[in-house]
Amino acid sequence: MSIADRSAGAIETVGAWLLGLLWILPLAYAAWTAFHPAAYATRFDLLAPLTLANFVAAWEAAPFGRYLLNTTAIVTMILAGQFLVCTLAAYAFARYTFPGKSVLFALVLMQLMVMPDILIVENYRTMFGLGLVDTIGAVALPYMASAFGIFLLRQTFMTVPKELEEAAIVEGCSTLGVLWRVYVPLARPVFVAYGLVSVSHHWNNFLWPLIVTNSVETRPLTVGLAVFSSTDQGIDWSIISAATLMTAAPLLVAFLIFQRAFVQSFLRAGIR
Amino acid sequence: MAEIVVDNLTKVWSGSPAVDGISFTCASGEFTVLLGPSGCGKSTTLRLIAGLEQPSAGAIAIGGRDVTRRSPAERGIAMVFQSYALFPHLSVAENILFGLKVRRVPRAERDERLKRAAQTLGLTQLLDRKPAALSGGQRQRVALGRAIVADAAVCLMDEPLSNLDAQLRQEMRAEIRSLQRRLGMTMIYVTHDQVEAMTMSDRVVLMREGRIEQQGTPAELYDCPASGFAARFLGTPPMNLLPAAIGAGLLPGVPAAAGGSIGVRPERLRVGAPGRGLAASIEAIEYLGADTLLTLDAAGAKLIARTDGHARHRIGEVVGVSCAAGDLHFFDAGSGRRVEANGNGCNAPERGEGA
Amino acid sequence: MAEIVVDNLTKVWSGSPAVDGISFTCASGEFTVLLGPSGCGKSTTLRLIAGLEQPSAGAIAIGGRDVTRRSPAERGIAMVFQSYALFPHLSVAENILFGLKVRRVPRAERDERLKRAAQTLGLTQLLDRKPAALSGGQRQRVALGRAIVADAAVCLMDEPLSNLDAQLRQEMRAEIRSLQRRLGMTMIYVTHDQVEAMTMSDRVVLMREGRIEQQGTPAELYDCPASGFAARFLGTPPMNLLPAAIGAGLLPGVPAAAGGSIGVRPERLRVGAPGRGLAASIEAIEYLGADTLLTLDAAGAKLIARTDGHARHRIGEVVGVSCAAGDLHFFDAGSGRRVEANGNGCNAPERGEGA
Amino acid sequence: MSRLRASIHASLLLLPAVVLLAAFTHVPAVRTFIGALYTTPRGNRPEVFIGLDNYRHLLDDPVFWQAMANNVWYAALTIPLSVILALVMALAVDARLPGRAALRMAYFTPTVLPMIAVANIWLFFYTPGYGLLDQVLGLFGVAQTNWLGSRDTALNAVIAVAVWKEAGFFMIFYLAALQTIPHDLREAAAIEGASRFTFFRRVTLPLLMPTTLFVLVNAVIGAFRLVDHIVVMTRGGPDNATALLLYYIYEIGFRFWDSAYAATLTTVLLAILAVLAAVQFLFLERRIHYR
Amino acid sequence: ETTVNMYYPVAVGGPITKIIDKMVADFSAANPDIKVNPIYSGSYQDTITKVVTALKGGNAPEFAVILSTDMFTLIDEDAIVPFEELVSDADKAWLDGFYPGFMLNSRTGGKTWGIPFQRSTIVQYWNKDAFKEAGLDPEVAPKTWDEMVAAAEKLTKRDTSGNVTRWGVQIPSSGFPYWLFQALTTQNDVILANEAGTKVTYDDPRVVEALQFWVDLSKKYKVHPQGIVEWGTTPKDFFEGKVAMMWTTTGNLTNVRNNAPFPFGVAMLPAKVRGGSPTGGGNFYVFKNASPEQRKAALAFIKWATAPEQAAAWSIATGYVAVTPAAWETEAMKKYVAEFPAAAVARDQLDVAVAELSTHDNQRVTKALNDGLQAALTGAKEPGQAMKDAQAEADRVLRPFQ
Ligand SMILES: Nc1ncnc2c1ncn2[C@@H]1O[C@H](COP(=O)(O)OP(=O)(O)OP(=O)(O)O)[C@@H](O)[C@H]1O
Ligand SMILES: Nc1ncnc2c1ncn2[C@@H]1O[C@H](COP(=O)(O)OP(=O)(O)OP(=O)(O)O)[C@@H](O)[C@H]1O
Ligand SMILES: [Mg+2]
Ligand SMILES: [Mg+2]
Repeated sequence: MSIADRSAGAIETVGAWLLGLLWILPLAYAAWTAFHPAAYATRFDLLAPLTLANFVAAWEAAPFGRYLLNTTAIVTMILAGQFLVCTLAAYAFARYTFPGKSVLFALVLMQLMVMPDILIVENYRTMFGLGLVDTIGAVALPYMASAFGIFLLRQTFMTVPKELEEAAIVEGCSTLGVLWRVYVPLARPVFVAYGLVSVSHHWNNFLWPLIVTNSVETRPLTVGLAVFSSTDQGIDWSIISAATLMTAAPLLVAFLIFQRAFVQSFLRAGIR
Repeated sequence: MAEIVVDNLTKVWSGSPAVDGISFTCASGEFTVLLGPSGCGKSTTLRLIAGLEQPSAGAIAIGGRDVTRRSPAERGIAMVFQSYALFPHLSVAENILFGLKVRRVPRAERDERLKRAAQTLGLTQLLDRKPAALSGGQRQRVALGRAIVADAAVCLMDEPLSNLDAQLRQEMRAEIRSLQRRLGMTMIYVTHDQVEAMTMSDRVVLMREGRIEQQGTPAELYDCPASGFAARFLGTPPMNLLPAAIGAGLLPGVPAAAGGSIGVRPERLRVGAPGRGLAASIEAIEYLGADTLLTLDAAGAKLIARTDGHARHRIGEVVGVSCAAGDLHFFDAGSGRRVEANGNGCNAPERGEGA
Repeated sequence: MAEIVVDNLTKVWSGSPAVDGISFTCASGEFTVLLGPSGCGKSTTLRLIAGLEQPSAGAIAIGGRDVTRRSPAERGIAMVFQSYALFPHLSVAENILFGLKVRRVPRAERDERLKRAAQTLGLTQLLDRKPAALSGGQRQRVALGRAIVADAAVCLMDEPLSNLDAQLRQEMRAEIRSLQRRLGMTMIYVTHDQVEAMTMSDRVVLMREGRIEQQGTPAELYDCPASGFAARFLGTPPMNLLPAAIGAGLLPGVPAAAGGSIGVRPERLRVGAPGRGLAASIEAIEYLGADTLLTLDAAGAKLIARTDGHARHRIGEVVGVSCAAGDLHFFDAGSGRRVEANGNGCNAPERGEGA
Repeated sequence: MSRLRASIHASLLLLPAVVLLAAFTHVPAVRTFIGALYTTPRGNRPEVFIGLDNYRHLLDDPVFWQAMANNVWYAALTIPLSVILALVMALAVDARLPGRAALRMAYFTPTVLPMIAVANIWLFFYTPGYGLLDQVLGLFGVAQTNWLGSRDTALNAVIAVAVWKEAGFFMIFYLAALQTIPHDLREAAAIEGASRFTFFRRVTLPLLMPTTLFVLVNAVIGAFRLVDHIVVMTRGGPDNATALLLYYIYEIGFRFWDSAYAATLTTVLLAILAVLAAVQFLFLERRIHYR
Repeated sequence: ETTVNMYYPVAVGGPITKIIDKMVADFSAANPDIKVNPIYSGSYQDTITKVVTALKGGNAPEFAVILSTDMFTLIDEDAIVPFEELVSDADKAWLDGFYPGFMLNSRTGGKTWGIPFQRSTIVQYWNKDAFKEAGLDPEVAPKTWDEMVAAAEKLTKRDTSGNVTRWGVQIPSSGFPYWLFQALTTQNDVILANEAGTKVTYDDPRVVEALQFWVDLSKKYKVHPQGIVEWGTTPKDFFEGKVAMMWTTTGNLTNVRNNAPFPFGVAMLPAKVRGGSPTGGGNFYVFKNASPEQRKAALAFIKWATAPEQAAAWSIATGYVAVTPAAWETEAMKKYVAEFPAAAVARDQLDVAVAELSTHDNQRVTKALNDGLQAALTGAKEPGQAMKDAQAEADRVLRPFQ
């Protein structure tokens, strides 16, 4: 590497890290306030005493253990549903031609635009009709077919080299076989990306779960978290931060584990 | 068992035909080579037979069944792709076993076949690698392995040996040929290597710009090229094509009047003392180890003659070039098609059957 | 101008060396061929020289400058990749012109060079196509075109002609060679085709399992193979290697005692009436058009002899096989290295300079 | 494969998605939009058909126009900023930077953190006087600013939060897509002497286009859909300075319980989004090389 | 056994859900034939959303705690039943046992629709250290607007470069500025809405005058921060010493008590023409879809929860104002007030308290006011103009109800 390259590299590294610091600032702040008494929430003093009291207070304000379990069940269910439903649909959109394809695709994209909140009243009525109110299934069901996922996977599938599909077909793969053995493994980084995003999103989803569930046995973490936000008394940053860290920690850990999956070496050397 | 009949097959890519109404038959258990210059439609033909492209016109039958509208999986074929088409996420072993797993071949048999194929192909050490960590030739061998283990009734191979060295290629040639015989596979094999075409095939289909220029046994093609194109395409160095006026000088008694061109293969030319045959001067000498190629100039026409490895000639030397009567080929001036002049009929010699 | 010095270069992939301490020099303006069996490290060597891989040890100098730690762009090279590495979203013309645009070559010159290259490569009709709509050989030609237009001082080519038919390949060979001469490029060229190696190169570097087996002019390698491996690697069909005890029968006066093996090239064998030389029976006859290959059995050892195209032999016939004194090569039993027995020194014949 | 069979396969693959989408999106949406032609039904007053009256009202609604203007500004800033930042981030963490695992994490955190909590933290950053922003700016002698409490700065302050939230989200998709670019193209370009920027512009960017289309469509839609932080931070205030269309819809629908008018607004918003998405799609899809 | 579902919001800090659960458990112990099922439903806003959604889905709860100002909304949705239909004659007295200030928001058209439960009002808090520092009597809060301005001018502190390091007074104006503004209008002796909830008086000169005063606090006297002041951060500003006096809910009592690092005082709001403050907070509502037994069961719980002992316990645990005078007479409450006299300030202010602004289509009508207030406070409009615009919008919205 030349000197010019190296210094360019150094500038980029510094720039990337500055941006990173900026981006992590809220989390850093949350960590700061969560581990310090409320008095230090807005003052940064290296000698400030550490405490776990905020976590204790937050933990006790709601049955977080149970909520954690519920949330895990909900996001797992949604993710499994989305992977299945979206993969199938995206495959059809990416590799088949059939009459009405573009109209159907436009209809799918519509869902990206229709905000689910607007449909809450209607969807509640549907769930009530199905007798699903206050079940985990009711929380998950409306999100299983995700236009976001279909669109994303379609875009990805369309970049998979066609010859690989052809090779698989010649080897005797059925339609689903090709999907499962070629497209899905080749799109792995995108599946990981989608999985992380979907889990994060539903981990933090609040309004619909609040509306459609009534009992501790079905409610997700965010409902517990909401106890601390928007109170009449103003904001207690210490407790909110502690609760936030508590609820987000599993996600952060999951991200650290899965981020490696973005780096897949196998497509790196040219396969012609 | 699995005869392939291609009938009037046509494939048009945005206006220009890549394959233009070709018909040929590959009998069951026969080894057919598709030969032709780059871009003439060999791969396209193969892909049409495999069902990977929809023909614009024409039909394909395999084993007596019209499969024109059938999916590739239903055609019972194995295929080596020119671009290898290895699955980058699978190891060598998984790549080779892909089809067997899909078809639920029992594990023990799978392992057995893998072991054999890996041995044949010299891949035993590499079974756990991903394709990205292989050399070009190794990738090609993996692609070959995938077709070999399939034991399909029909096998299509698209330049499967192009990235292998001479020695390995020779071994593979023998291996593929014997495998094909042993299993009675019907093979369609694309190659640009005429030695492969000559040594392996039962039948050669020579293509040119989407059409069939000539088809027949290798000897037929070599000894009786149907056109100037066919004559020059087979053989290295290619056949010399001379204007009839000049070429007539090679052999007494050849009429120069007819026009058109006269062809003679480099290895058939005898280079001797000046005075006998056509007078020519040596322009270049190329030493190939086993042979030496002489580039000759005869009245402005260029000829190449192949002589012994250590033939002692010098550049600039004037020599006489001649040949035997049966060695001359006559081609029409306009169409380039063969003319059977002077009762110079074509009789391909018997072909010695290889080991 | 641009001499390439490779010094003790090593590249280790997860434990096993792909290139294992090789050193060679390619003088400025010289044409060097890297030859060797599949997986021996040719591409890796080329990629190391290009700067696409970091060597595990050793150094590379280009034009007297140590470039071991330099980026590929700083090395002033052009390269043809074995995998082509075409940009899938760019047309043929854009692919070929990519480097020139990057280097801000003026438009007029760019167009000029593109036109010339496209003509040479027969791509003129295809300039607007995307790589996906090209045949294998056409893709390879585009990759070649990219290197040709670059006019770089150093040019690296990795099996650039492997997917072309014989005729086109021959044209390309001549074209590349003349281009290289005209521009005084320093060329390192990987091929598995020994004809290419023999006809194009000034120097051949023969590799085996990451090491250099032998290097020298093509004639040196062909006539004085340094080992049994080298002897068999060059030449098709390869040199016959016989146990000394049997091989001694070819020529009167050869001592059979020494052990080891005796090599003789197929084209050097004379097949005549029984009684003269080694007695052998004909096992197979392979007709190649220009020649016929005879597979012979002499006391259990197999030999191949190359004879004239239409030599009339029959399978099972018993013949006598002999050769001239200078045609025998002796190799050590253990190491396989050449033994200069009986003052049988090696003198490569002068190599006629091609046109 | 025959066309008929292809169609059958495709419809089977699409069936689950279509059923779920229809049940939970299209049917309710259509029912909602029909509602836009009626007055809002209340417990003690049944709905009355009024045709396009709701749309007429919308044209005279100053808050709607204000929200529209806000949203246009909001979109004009958040879309390019977040998409470009996302790409920059993805390129940064795809390269061999020291500590890129940590960096990936940093960029991705906004996606992981729940918005209700995070918006509160941002509230602190923006607090006049002792908020982090003022504390830092104070070091440079900048006077206190009531970032969220003043009409001039509130919208931009909210935009910063949106960019922060979206960029890391999109980065993930760019990062995944970068992995599918064959390495030998980079090598070929390096040999041709292409600078990293040239390679990026001429090769990476075109090959990322499928992802860019995806990200752009989502960014546009996101610019009209992401309002959680508004709910917590400004509630559309001060004086509607940060009211975005969806927030306004939310207010009409869930505070005013005027479902008919909310449906009217939603129809309009949906029409805007559909047009924007379709334009992008039709414009870009044909230029994308999918391989 | 009768099962009834109760939705309830959490609007103050502390383990409210646990307190409710305990309350329900105690109730069940006393009434084994009734099963109350408490369902935490987020904030007030979330709760009304959940309730109306469930209502429209045909699945409303039997009773709920919802903002007192949502009374008209619920009536318009035909969702709730008036308590007169539920109670026996003997219980009529029970209805009259609450502070009238709270009942103002619970009755309309001669019917009682809600029962006060978690109620609050606005009071002023002051920093005694700051008062001392500014040379003011730390034990006496300003009693009138003029006194407040005078004190605030002394309390406002600037550093050498002119930046304010402490404001004199702070009245939050984010989110629901109408509520705090209502304190100012009440003190200027004007009521913003009629009892039927069909008319508002936003453009009354006295209203404009009150708004002018609020604007002047920062514009003219420069003792109040510029622009919109965030409700959520106001207590923190107070703790940080960034303001010396703040107006906020009595619900903050416990919070301030725990977190203020200095001695502080709590007082009734200052007067202009009169003293006064609006009330706030949530009432119990009983829903129509409840069966007669369920209604009875709900009523039983409501009566139990608002009985003196429970009301006192609830008040002490949460900081809400106990809703009946009787509750203040309990031993527990007396002891609490003795310990913490500030707790009684809210009670004393109830005498002059008025109903929180509440009309038909309540949120829209208050939004009109909120927008006007924020426009004036940010300087986008003159107070007079702002209130005229707000009045016009409110009139438009209310026309169908008149
Ligand atoms: N990325 C890699 N990781 C691990 N091993 C590799 C990698 N690339 C190549 N190799 C191994 O290194 C050895 C040399 O490979 P190289 O590509 O140089 O061979 P080659 O001489 O070019 O062969 P071919 O003629 O088949 O192209 C091979 O055994 C190959 O499997
Ligand atoms: N997808 C396509 N779209 C348009 N034209 C194509 C496409 N694929 C191939 N062609 C063209 O069709 C012709 C035949 O291609 P084909 O691949 O069959 O050639 P080939 O005989 O296999 O050549 P090679 O020996 O170079 O591989 C070529 O001119 C090629 O450019
Ligand atoms: Mg081809
Ligand atoms: Mg190689």
